Amino acid sequence: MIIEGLIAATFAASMVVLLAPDRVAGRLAAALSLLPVVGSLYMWSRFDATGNALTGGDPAFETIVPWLELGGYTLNWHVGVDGIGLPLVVLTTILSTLAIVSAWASIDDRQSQFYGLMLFMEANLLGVFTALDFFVWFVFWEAVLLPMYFLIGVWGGPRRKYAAIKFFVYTNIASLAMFIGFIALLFGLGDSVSSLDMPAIAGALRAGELGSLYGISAGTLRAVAFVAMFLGFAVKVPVVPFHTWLPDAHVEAPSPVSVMLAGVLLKMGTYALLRFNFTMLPETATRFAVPIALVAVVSVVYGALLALAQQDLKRIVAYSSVSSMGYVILGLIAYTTYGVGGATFQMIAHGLISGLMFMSVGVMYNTTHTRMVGDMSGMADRMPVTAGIFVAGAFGYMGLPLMAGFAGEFFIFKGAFESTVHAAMPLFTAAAMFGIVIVAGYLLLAMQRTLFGSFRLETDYEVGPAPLHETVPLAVLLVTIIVLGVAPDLFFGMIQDAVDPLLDFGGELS
Amino acid sequence: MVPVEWYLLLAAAVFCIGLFGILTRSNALLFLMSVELMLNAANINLVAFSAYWGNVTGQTFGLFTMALAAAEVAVGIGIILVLYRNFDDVDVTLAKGMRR
Amino acid sequence: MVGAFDYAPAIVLLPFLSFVLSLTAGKYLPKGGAFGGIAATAGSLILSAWVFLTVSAGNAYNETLYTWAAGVGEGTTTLTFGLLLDPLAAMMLLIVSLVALLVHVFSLGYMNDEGETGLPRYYAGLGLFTASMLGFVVADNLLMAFMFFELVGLCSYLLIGFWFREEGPPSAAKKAFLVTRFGDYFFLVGVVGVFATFGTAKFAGEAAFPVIAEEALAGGAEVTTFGFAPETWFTILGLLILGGVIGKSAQFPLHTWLPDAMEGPTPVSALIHAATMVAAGVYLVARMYGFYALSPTALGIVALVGGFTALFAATMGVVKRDIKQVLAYSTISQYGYMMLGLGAGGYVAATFHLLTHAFFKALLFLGAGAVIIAMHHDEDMWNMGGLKNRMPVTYYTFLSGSLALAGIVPFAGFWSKDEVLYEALIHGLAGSPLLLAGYAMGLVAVFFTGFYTFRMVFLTFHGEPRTETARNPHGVRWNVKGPLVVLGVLAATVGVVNMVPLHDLTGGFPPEYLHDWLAHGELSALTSEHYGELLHDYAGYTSADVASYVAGAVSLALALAGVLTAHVLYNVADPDEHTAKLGAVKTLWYNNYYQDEYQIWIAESFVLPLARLADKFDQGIVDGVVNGVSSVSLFAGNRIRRIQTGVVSNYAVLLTLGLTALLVVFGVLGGWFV
Amino acid sequence: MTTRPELNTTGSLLPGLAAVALFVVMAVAILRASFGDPQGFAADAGITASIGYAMFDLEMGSVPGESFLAALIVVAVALDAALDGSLLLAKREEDGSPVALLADGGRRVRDRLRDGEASSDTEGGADADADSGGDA
Repeated sequence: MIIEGLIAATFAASMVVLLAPDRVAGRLAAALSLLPVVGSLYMWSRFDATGNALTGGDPAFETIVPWLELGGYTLNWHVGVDGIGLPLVVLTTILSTLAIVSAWASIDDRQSQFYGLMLFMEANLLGVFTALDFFVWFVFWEAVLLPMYFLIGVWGGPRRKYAAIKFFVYTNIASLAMFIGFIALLFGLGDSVSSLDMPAIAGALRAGELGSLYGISAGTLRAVAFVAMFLGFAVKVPVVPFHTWLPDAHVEAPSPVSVMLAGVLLKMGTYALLRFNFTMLPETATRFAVPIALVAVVSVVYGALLALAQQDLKRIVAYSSVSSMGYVILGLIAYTTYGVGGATFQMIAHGLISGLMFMSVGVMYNTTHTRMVGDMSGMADRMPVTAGIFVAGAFGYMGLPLMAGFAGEFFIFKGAFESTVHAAMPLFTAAAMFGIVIVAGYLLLAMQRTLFGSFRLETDYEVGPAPLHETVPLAVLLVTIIVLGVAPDLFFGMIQDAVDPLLDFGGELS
Repeated sequence: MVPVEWYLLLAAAVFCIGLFGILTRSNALLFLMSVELMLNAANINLVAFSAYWGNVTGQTFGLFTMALAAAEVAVGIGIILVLYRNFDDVDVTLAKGMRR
Repeated sequence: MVGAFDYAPAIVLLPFLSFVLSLTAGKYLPKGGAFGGIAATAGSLILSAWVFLTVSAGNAYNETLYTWAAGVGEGTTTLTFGLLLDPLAAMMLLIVSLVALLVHVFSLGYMNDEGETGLPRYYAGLGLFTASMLGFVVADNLLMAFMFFELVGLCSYLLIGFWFREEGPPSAAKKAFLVTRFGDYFFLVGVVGVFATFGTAKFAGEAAFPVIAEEALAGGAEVTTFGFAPETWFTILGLLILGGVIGKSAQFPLHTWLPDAMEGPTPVSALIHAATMVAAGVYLVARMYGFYALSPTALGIVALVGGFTALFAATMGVVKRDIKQVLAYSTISQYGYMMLGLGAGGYVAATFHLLTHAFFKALLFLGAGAVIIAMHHDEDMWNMGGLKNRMPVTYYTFLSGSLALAGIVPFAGFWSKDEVLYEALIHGLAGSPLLLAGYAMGLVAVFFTGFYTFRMVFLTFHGEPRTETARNPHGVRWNVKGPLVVLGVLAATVGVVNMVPLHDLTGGFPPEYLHDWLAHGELSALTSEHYGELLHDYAGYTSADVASYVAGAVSLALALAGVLTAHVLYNVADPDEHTAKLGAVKTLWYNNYYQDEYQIWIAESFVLPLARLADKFDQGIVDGVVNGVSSVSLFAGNRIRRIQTGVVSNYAVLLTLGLTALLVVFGVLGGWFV
Repeated sequence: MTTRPELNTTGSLLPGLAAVALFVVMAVAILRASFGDPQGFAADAGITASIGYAMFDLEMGSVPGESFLAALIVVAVALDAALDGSLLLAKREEDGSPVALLADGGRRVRDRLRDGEASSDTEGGADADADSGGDA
């Protein structure tokens, strides 16, 4: 029941905050958002799941309640977390609270609506990462888009409408492609499933019970559905060439929203890829190993190159997110414990690190009112703590050992290099690894230009250290990143436990 | 007895004449008349099949249709009046927008 | 029994604590946290000495202490941290902690007394730097080594860029990190490859990867070689890891970061060059020498890169005006010798040179630091001169270091450099032209080394003062002189541990302590004896019979020639810049063979435009397609909207046509018209 | 402009082709279909009476048929509604109170429209708002 409680409490909190006066909304939202944090940490402490929730494992805090009957299918309220879901739940709750706190300084109109939407989004995100029934999952999945649309479209920058509409339409079309793919699979399964329960569907698919549909053979159906779902999720991840909504959305979104967008929303895409494509159709995935690995490599290198060309700090971090998510795709297609587990770990690590980066860019923006690399110089002189944390975060992004990013990336590299899905995987891995050089290039360049050198910024106001409530979220994130980097086993053990069953493909193609 | 095909052909002809009127004229009153023709084409069918099946349902229905046609004319005339008031004409092609 | 090995983790943790302390509470500590750093490094030194003594007694330690990531399920690897304490590590621990301690003490004079700001940050950086390097030294597997290797890179970034308010240091720091990162990329691929091949990355023990590799070559073990022959694959792995070594140890072509790194504070340069960052690369090759010894190709490349770098860097050192620049190029050159030694099968020789170089290079940098303090932070040698009489302690210790660097008997550098060259010669003569080429280049470099070293000494200390500052130098205190004296004595005497030519000449006296020290040990797979066998069995190295003192005499003669030339040209009251006589060569050397230029060209004229092109492509084509799709639908919507004229008649026509069409379709399908 | 209905023959006859085409299609379809012989009514059947009974749901007719009582009432109500509706549409309200049906042949409206065209730029917004409110 704790998951329902968590989601319901977050929804309730969002309603309370929506109705609260603007003056107290920020504080109230932060205080209320501690509830899911405590809840998720409690879940972590009492976590006892085994195996993967979709492949016959035993998820923790599971509830199944029949809900509706629809066209011969039973819809259940089915939630639960396994080793893949829990880290993402913890990430979501922690990052939401920190994002809310970091918004205190920058959001100064319609606060209650802003914080209400943030909490509303958090509730839906929790739903996405815990739902084990397709219908429940899909409702949450789509519902996440709405608050995000308004958060960008109302509180965003000058081109917010363009960015918000682009984000919404792009991801919604993608959802459609995914939905069609999934429904085709569902119909192809025919009578072998009688509910939209994801474990049941995954089990049936992995057992090779997919039949033909409207004269389309099972093999073709599998391939088409895989591609449709992959495209659908690839937009969300985002993967080159479906990434162009991301920089626009990031640049226009206020920093706390960017934190949530990069930190958690992108993970929805990879999470769904893992849960649907790579869990339900493993053998089809391995047949597409080369194109997928190629897409991953291109995302890494191309995303990094694009980041190198940017002048806006937020654009830099946005494109480097594209690059980092490429690693995740590479890890997923590797089909080794370290590859898939590393990809999951990298989701957490990247969530924290990109959150930290966007947040510190936001802190500097609040003080300087610019994000352009060329406008700033010598910020470390005036904002030493923020600059220090920015440097630390940037090194985390570059994959500095003993920070979470390195752990994720190394696991992925190791897993992908050892992968047996295709003979060329070591080459793909080596190519993708070159991303670590380019990422160092653009982050170092950006740091040199903005943080170092003599202080120079034409302003008619004082530029000084950021207030405590802006630096505390940064410090909390940094400490979390380092703790996870020193002791990745905090999550990596349970992740591996959940990932391992996926590597035995069953008989999908039989 | 006259085979039902001929009734149908007649009804189709009447219907198409009404339709022709609607398609080629823009006067609202002519519209209304043409619509009446089309409605009566349907009535012919109803009555024809009533005879065909030996059942009065069709004819009863025809009566109702006539009554409704009266109602339709009432409303139609009202609409034409409004049209005339707003556009100073009963030309239906003038009313193009939702607002005017 | 609780022994030195139980306290060994503290060697790494003590400087780390100093880092944490300086970072968090440095503002409130006296001297910006310097005393914490000194205490920590002194503690590390004492513990290192204890470990050294314990290892001397024939013990070794190879334990896993911390599981970083436990593998779950079948056939997965568990990634761990552990300590590996063998003679090599014990020696390196001693070097690193000693140099770190002296650098900390020296910093009191160089930084505190000069009234620098940001001292907590400085001492935090030094503490982390020391901790990372010590962690790297004691690493028991390649992954842990890589991780600390990277942390060393981070610390170099932080310390080189210490004076971040100026333009130069941040740029130099960026370059240092980026260039070494480029090397580390290959290293990381190598690490991942080693894991994929052997399933482990441990340096020592039963299941160590060099051991498995040896067994695989002997046909006794199965490893994944990705379709290559094991020999080829091991060579590839070795060369990949060598990428990291070349980056960190500033070997050609990734040496360009090191001269720029002189932008950092001088004590940091001393630390980087003598004991930490640059030494890390060479130490890594020595650490996994059992793996390199299996591949003659990899060894040949190591030797060639080393020999070439030795000569290449030495020539550039000849024309520099800045005292720290000269030292920077000498560092590159000297690490070239070490690589040559390793590549030539002279494991002991290279280790020996690592040891002696650590002391004399730390000495030279600290001495240069003392001179820079005295000169009020003017580093141009042409503004100096005649400092001999005004700062005698600095002069004599600096001289000791210079003699060692130039390789003059009996100073430390002579013995070690000579042995490196000797190893290259004997293995080269036995049928390896690659090694002979390395030897030849190394030999020529000896002359240049002697020349530029003494050019520096004469310009700085001899002759008449050329500026007002040089006439009235700033005094230095005990905290500068103390470390200089300690290192000066060591630079003069540390060669005693391994005087091979003398040993050969006298027929066994004095003993070759270092050879004996490295030849045996509890971990037999990590001894020079074992490496010798590997070199012989797998790399096919044999030795020609050349007397070591003959080779030594040749190199000594060349070094003396260099010194003499410098003496003639520069040891006069008012020396001239003879560089003009070099003509075009001078320009070439002065511009460092245009190495920077082409790398900057790659970065600025190739990668950046490529990135901009990618950006244009992205904005124009990829995003253009996205926006195009939306425009198409908007346009189409706009066009289709025109059907909705609002005219009733038009709707009626459309309705009629639609109905007709539908009827026709149904009629045709339903057979009404048949 | 006309003040009373005239036959407007200016419209194009071209769209009428659609109607002709529909007729052709329907005619072909009808003629191709076979309906069989009609049943017809018995010669002595009281058709009109039967219709009357059917409307009031009285099972007294001699010709079979369904009952239409509900339909009759609905149509009655609909007719009434249509009558009221047409009156409502024909009236126009101004400021909430019904105004008598126009008897000026639309002259007033025409004048206003002309004025609106001529002076909509200069006239204040309040007037225009009131007008549009009246139109709706």
